[in-house]
Amino acid sequence: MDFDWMKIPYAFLTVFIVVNYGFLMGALIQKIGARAGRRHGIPIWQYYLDVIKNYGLRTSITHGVMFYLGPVFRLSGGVGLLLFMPVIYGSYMFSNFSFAGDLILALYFVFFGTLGMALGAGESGHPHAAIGVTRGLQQVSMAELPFAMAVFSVALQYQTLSITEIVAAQQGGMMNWTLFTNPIAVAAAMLAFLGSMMRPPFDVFIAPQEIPIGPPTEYHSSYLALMQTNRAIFPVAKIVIYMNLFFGGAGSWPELFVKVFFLYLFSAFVGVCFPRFRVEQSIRFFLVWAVPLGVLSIMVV
Amino acid sequence: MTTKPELMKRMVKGPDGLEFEVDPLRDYYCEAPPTVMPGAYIQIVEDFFNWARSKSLWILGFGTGCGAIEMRPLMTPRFDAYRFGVAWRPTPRQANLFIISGYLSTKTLKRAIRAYEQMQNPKYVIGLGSCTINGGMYWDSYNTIKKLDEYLPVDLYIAGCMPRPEALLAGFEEMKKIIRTGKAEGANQYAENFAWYKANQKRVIHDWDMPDYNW
Amino acid sequence: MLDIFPPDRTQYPAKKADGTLDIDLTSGKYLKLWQGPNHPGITGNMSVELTVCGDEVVEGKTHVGYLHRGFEKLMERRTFIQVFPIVCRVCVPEPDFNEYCYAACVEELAGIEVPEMAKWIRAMILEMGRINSYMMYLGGQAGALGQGVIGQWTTYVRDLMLDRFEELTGARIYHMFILPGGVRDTLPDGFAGRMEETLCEVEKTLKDVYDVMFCNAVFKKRTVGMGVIDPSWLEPYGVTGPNARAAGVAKDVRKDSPYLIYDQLDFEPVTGQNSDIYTRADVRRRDVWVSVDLIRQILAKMPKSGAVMAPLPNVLHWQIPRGETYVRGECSRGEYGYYLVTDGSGYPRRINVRGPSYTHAMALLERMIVGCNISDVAALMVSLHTYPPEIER
Amino acid sequence: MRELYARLKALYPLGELTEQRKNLAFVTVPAAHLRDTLLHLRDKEGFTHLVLLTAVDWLEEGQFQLTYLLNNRALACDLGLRVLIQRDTATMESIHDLWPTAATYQRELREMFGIDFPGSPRIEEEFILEGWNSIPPYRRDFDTLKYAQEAYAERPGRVTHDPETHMRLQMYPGQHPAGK
Repeated sequence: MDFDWMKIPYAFLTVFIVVNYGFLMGALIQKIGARAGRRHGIPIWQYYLDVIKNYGLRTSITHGVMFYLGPVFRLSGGVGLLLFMPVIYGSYMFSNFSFAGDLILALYFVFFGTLGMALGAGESGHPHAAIGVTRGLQQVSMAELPFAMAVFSVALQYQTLSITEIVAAQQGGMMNWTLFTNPIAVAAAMLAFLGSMMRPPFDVFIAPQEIPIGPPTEYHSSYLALMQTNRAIFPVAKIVIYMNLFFGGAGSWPELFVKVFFLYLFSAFVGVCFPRFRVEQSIRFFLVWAVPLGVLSIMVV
Repeated sequence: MTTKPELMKRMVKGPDGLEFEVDPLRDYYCEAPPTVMPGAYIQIVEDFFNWARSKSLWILGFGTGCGAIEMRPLMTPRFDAYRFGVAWRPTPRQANLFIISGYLSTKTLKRAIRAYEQMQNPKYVIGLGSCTINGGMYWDSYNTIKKLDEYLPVDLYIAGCMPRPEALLAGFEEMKKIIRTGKAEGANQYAENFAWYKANQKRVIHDWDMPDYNW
Repeated sequence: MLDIFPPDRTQYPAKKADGTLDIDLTSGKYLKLWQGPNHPGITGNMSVELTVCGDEVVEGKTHVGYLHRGFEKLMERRTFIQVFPIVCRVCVPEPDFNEYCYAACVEELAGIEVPEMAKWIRAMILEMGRINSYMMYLGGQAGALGQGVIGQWTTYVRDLMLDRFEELTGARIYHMFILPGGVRDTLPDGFAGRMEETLCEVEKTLKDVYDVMFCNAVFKKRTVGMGVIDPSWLEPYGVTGPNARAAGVAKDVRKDSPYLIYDQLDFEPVTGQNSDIYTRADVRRRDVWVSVDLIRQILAKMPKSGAVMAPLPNVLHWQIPRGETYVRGECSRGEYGYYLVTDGSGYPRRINVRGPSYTHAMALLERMIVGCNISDVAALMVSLHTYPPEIER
Repeated sequence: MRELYARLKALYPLGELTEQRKNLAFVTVPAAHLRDTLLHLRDKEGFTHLVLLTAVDWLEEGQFQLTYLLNNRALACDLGLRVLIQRDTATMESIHDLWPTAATYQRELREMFGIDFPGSPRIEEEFILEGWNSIPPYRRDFDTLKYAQEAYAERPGRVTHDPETHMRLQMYPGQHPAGK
């Protein structure tokens, strides 16, 4: 086994870039959302300040071991997703620890954070957290189903489980993207994408008006800061998967930034102008619309 | 002091058939009193944290009185307090700034104290409106407190009935200055004078059925 | 739509002999959940104690009193003219009705005739307040379902309307403009023109709100058929205002027993049929159109000049002979009324405020909340349009 | 209104009718006949809407006056039923089975005036006040200022310029300022 030790600092560099990009992009999206409400919105560096403030709080209270581990799991879910994925196609520095079967691992990591969160939120003992996390798990499992189907479809289409090879197959012009070669799978996956981005209409598990604010109700100071850091990494990591699988990957950082930004903007656009579904309604939505699309995409391939 | 039935010690049979004793006042709450938390050892680090804290004020979204009506405009296009790093959090755990928006009836005072104690150090309190200062319009009411700083450590008062959103924005700016100079140590003040605050609170709240300190 | 998960209602709590629910919290089937007072989904500072089984509410109890200031006691300690500055504090989002009802009560018992001009100005202020209140409601209703952007737009328009209030009365929230005997002042110069601009802005926003909120598939899915008030509940539970109108009963004090100058205005009460959350929201949205139209009519028809204040007796010695009366008005939430008893002294004997939220948020909500999903509690409560300060005063 | 009163008078021993307005009148009803009168008004006369239920404390006469205000929407008129009960016993029959919403009013009256309505749901629970330890606050002999001064710490230095007192002193120097 020839492990290249030089990959470790490069992987950290990736994480560092992604964290900063995640903070800035999150604030930018927030600002764009605020424009819909005719506001200016938060300053673009606001998320840095929030995180520093939360790390700087003097007290923090624990509710048990899992309460500690919840944010840690969540963060490791985000970081792990990022680390085992080729972020920049064709780049030695930013291919990270991608290997032949990384697609399966990525699917696992997408879910990992939510599970960790469930354990942590359950330990916190707040009824809102428990309700929120059960809703979240139901909805995420439902949203993952079409995504998994779309992934299988793509894996079948390209006859590989390596993300790098999938990206390689999509090179050479926009018409080679999965978006155009397998549109049904992409449609199913994009619906799933909406379902897992914690924005309306699929954000019933953090709904501030019903169960403020769901799983993280009890989390504060450094736990919350950890989760905020993850909030910056995880969406970007997830979007990078989508980008790699369906939108031709990225050959350079600027290309990645632009693609991730537009994908994120897609979910934000939908989120701004929709109220949220109830959890059984969203499950029904996925069952009725997204899952058949996923099945269809597998059958077509 | 009478205890409510759900707070009494009792035997509970769990869904799995096991019987166990529950003493809600001991099991569900923490009785440890608050302690004075010093700032960072190095002054420059503390200054840095204070700067970040002043730039990121998270307000507990608890409208305790009529002042809550002017909170809505603050979040919306005309005033847009988000520009100044002010945000609203629905849970006390994540909030740093508690705005007592107007008069506090004794029933709300009890909830306000609990919400305040659940917030994390350092935490700040702004008293909004004349009624928090000296009773204001309700100076002779039998159900509202007249002087907020007897019960909670207040960093700043915004006078008026009701204060305009501009006054609130100015108040936030003042609050930021106080935090940046490191004078906003309300939580430590509360911990230092804990007995005094508790005695004041208990004099007003007649059915005190919770532990003295419940985080 | 496919009904994949039919709700299972067999495990509902059995009833005890005395009609109360047999809920054993230690059985692990039920969970007690407090919604409020520190909860963003609650309309103001009140709380609902929910007992839930799974996601369904099996029992809900409203708890109020967090905003109690003892107004009715404080008013007994103040002379008739001293009461007038504090009445508006009873209901925060729509204070003008308190001022009007109180003033009308006092005028009736003291036998004061209000000048014609003052009546028109009063009616205009009440309609402006109604628009404000509905704007708060529309934002809240959308916000309770997670559509925050509507709240941004409507609050923006409300701010514009508050500007008009400021111009007219000098205050944003508590205007203290309608006092016994008339109003404080006439309209400022050019007020009608600026009012027209504001009304145009209101209409524009209403159109946007209609497109984004009422035509939205998800909003319809969440609200149509939810939280139905049965028409047979209207009388026993004392339902008034838009809540009753959404059930098809054209209950509108402005039309039923016209006060001020409403008999000279041309309007029809807005009614709906289905009595669910969507209909109630829609009735209120159309009611804003009515209010906009009424303000235009008032500005067009009102006398151009005249006295706005009747001569009062020396207010320091103002004694009103023994008597009692009740004056009502149609506020944005329903019937708002003041019951005033005088005993011949310089102080009111008793003032009772009859707020519409009192019946809506207590008995009616407790009845309606049973069987609804936790996610819908906030939307249901907002849809009744209750303001806690007028429940407990 | 007069005809209605004549019809009612034939059935129940009523007091005098006080016509406040064309469409608002008050009439005194003995406590024992209240329920029948209410039922008659609700079912036969169309007074289906209970507008409010409240009490007035006539301390000097030792009586509570309960006011049941009913509204007939078709005729657009209101009828207030006054029931006088003794102040020291202060018990009244509950009408929560006629109008469920009356239970809320009765809870409030029980707490604020100390009038008992046996059988009304949740009547024993605290409604608005919490841990109240004095006489019911809406009674006339409860002095809210005195209570507030005793119970709550006041900020020193508050000066009350009561306009009434101030003006009295301005206008009639020498006369002792009256007021409560």
